[in-house]
Amino acid sequence: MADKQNLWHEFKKGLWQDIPPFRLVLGTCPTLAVTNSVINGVAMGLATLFVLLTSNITVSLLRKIVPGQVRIAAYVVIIALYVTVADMFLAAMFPPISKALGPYVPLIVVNCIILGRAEAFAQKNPLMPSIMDALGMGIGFTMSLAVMGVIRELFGFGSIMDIKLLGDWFEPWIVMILPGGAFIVFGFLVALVNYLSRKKAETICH
Amino acid sequence: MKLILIFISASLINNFVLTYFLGICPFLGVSNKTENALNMGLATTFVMTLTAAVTWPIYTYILVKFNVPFLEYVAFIIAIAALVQLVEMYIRKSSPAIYRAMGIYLPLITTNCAVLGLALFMVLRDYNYIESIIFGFGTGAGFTLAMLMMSGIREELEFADVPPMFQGVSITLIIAGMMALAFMGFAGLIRG
Amino acid sequence: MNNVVTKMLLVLTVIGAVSGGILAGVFHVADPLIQANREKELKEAIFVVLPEAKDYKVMEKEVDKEKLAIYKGIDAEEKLVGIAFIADGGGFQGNIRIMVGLGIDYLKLKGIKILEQNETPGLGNRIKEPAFEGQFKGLEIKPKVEYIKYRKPEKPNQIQAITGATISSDAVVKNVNNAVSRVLKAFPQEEVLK
Amino acid sequence: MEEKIQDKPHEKPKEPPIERLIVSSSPHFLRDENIHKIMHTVVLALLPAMAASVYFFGLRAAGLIIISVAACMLTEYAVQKLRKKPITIWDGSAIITGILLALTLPPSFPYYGAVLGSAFAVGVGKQLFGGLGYNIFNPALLGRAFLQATYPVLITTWSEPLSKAAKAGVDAVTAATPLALMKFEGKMSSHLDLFFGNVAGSMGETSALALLIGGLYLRYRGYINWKLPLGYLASMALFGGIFWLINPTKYPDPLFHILAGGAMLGAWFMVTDMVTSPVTPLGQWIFVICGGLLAVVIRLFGGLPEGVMYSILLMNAFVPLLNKHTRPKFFGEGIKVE
Repeated sequence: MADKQNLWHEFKKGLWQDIPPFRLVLGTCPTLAVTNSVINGVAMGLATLFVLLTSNITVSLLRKIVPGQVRIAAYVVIIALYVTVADMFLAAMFPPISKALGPYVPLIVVNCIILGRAEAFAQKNPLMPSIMDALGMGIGFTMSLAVMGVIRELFGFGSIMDIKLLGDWFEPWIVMILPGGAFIVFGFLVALVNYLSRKKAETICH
Repeated sequence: MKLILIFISASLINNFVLTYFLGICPFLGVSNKTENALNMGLATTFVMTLTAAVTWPIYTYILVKFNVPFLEYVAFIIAIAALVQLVEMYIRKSSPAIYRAMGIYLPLITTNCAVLGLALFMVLRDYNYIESIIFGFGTGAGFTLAMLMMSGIREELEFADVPPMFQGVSITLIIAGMMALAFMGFAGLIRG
Repeated sequence: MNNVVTKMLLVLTVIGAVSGGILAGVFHVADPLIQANREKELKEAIFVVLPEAKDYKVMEKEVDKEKLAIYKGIDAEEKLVGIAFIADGGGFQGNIRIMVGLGIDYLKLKGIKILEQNETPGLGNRIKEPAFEGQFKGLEIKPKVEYIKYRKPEKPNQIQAITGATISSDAVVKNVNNAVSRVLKAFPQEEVLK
Repeated sequence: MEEKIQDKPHEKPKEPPIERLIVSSSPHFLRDENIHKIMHTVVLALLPAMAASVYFFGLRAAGLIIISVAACMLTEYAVQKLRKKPITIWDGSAIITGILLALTLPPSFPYYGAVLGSAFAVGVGKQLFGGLGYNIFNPALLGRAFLQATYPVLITTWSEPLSKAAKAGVDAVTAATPLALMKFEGKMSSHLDLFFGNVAGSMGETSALALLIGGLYLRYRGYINWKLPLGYLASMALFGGIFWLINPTKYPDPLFHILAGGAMLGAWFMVTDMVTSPVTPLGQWIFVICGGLLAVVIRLFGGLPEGVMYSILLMNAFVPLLNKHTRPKFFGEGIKVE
């Protein structure tokens, strides 16, 4: 029974307590770059979830085989492998999304979340907890990108998922789609999460 | 002339941190002191210039020639990691003073997405060898500039009465947003 | 000691080899699809700027060490209906890539389509709206394409710039002019019509 | 004590920001000056420019000024209430931000846009840093930059001054500013029109004369350091002049540079902002010279016709560094050998 609870805990922590961009301040680059629309944000989140899950599984399975000295190099190769797969998959099946995300898909390779989870969790834990950890973190990350996307798309275009919600009376705030707006929205969301959890987010980029 | 344009574009108009959001991690993490920010910026600039110099031939003479484009990301990240390792070893031996200043930042640079981003953009934009190196250098200069500005502001902020919930990462991001608004003034500075 | 190093190298090599193998496999499946997507995109863009075309042929040349390509659009009866080519150049924020269609008279544009742009949303990026792109249909290229502001165009080689986005409009016009003059020089009419 | 401050804003307030402000300003102050007095003198100095904007663009200009001021004060009040801090809306700083922001807007700018810009200027640009004295960027300019990014079309839709519009026989004619005319159509406007302000442009920036009167008044009262406004204008003239000498037909003359656009408004009322400009002489020189250069470069080669706002904002971001590294006495004190 305790096992199940543990698994649930590993899953749950990524959703709020350690939600990657807002609490751990990890994966900031895609959080800012591809959230000018909800679709892009979610697509990016799912691509990251895929890489996170597959790399966590692989790292967890190989954890007893890979010698400590070369583990980072090995993980980086594994991550780059799955990122390339994800990138080719998107380019082959969803060309418009692949185009919109551009170089930010390959940049998942250096997304701190992935290497961070491999290093901090998967290499020390068996398969099941590692899967739950990846799912929780990945879903938490996807949710965060979706929230950013909703705010920026709503104010920037007056729509959500390309469905116009705000009428003609609303003059879109172009700034929301621009870099400046991305930083400011992110900053305010971090403040909001700080306020709600009464704790301060800290950069733990290694 | 084109080289100057590439430099200005990479450092000011399309500043990696403020328009492409690359290198945000060190931008948030190491910008609390001017001295640290400067050292981090210089180390990154150095690695970026080298990265451009190394990944360009790898891409052109290995990946393209042998028709294995799918190895691009793997090859780039390994090249960057190896490069950083070599630079670290070299500096440790040749100049302990520089090593003390930059050493702790070097390992961080491997996972700085700006460095991999640089290699990817370089390929996307079809730069030739010299252009790539200038692009790498300009990107590093722009990164250093943004780091310096931010570190100065953050040192000043130590005395400011920022609301508790906004302290730390939050206010830093919002200041970055303001800097991005100011950098919009450079837009359009270069046209074909 | 030696044993550890051997193990390290072995593990890394195996991981590298397996990764390479997997990637090669995935690439083998995905690449044709990716190429097909690209091909389709190119084809669609050509057919937009050369509406009568049903197919196209590529014609390539090397000028000043740079590869230039034009796409000859042909209709169902294999007759040449015009040529298309890509204009690439700097805009307000980044590069603007445009597919340009030119009539066989080498005098009037058949249309343009913005392929890639990075202009300000809601402002400069209105260059990809039909209202702006449409202005290039039937536009004369001699002496060169021009834009004017605030007023309706008066001459057959003029378009109206987007209000508030002069730089982006200017960039499109400049790119088109540059590409047209380059193509006119590299691919003389007689040669193409042949 | 705190309640008293709220009731009687005229009393000398005691919060740290004010202390700091006095410390960081130029040494011309008399002992009994306080923030309240300074700010109200600045408002007085802005009166000619406000009057000119109403004269040239009609009552709507007055409406925009009032709305911006009200929105700025309301934002300040709301934030301070939320944070349970002393209310300082009558110290004049919010009023000045409101006026300056309004003066940088085109006369036809919608009221809701002015409210949004004011809320951002004061709420994010000033209060988020803890209020007056701590802000990094000039709040009014930050609000303007935010609006430029938010409503890029509305904020570049200008109208002719009333006198010219009447001549044309239309109510409101959209027109290009002298800078835009210069940049996109190669047309110059007459220096006389620029001097008096009879041209299209942002409400308060068209009349160089009115701004000059206000600026000289501030200087006369000893509130601003002559180095800042004159240095900035001289730098613009110098760098503008260099390009003019290179190609007089393509680039405007130096006088045009300092009379057109926001040069006068920026030089007298924004470059001189005590909080966001350097305190050391060397820092001030670097600030104005680089600022003028940036303004000219953006004007002549950038995508936007006007560069004054961006030049000042960009230099604002450097002020902490300039302050730190241009203090001769302390130079090198921060270097530690580990």
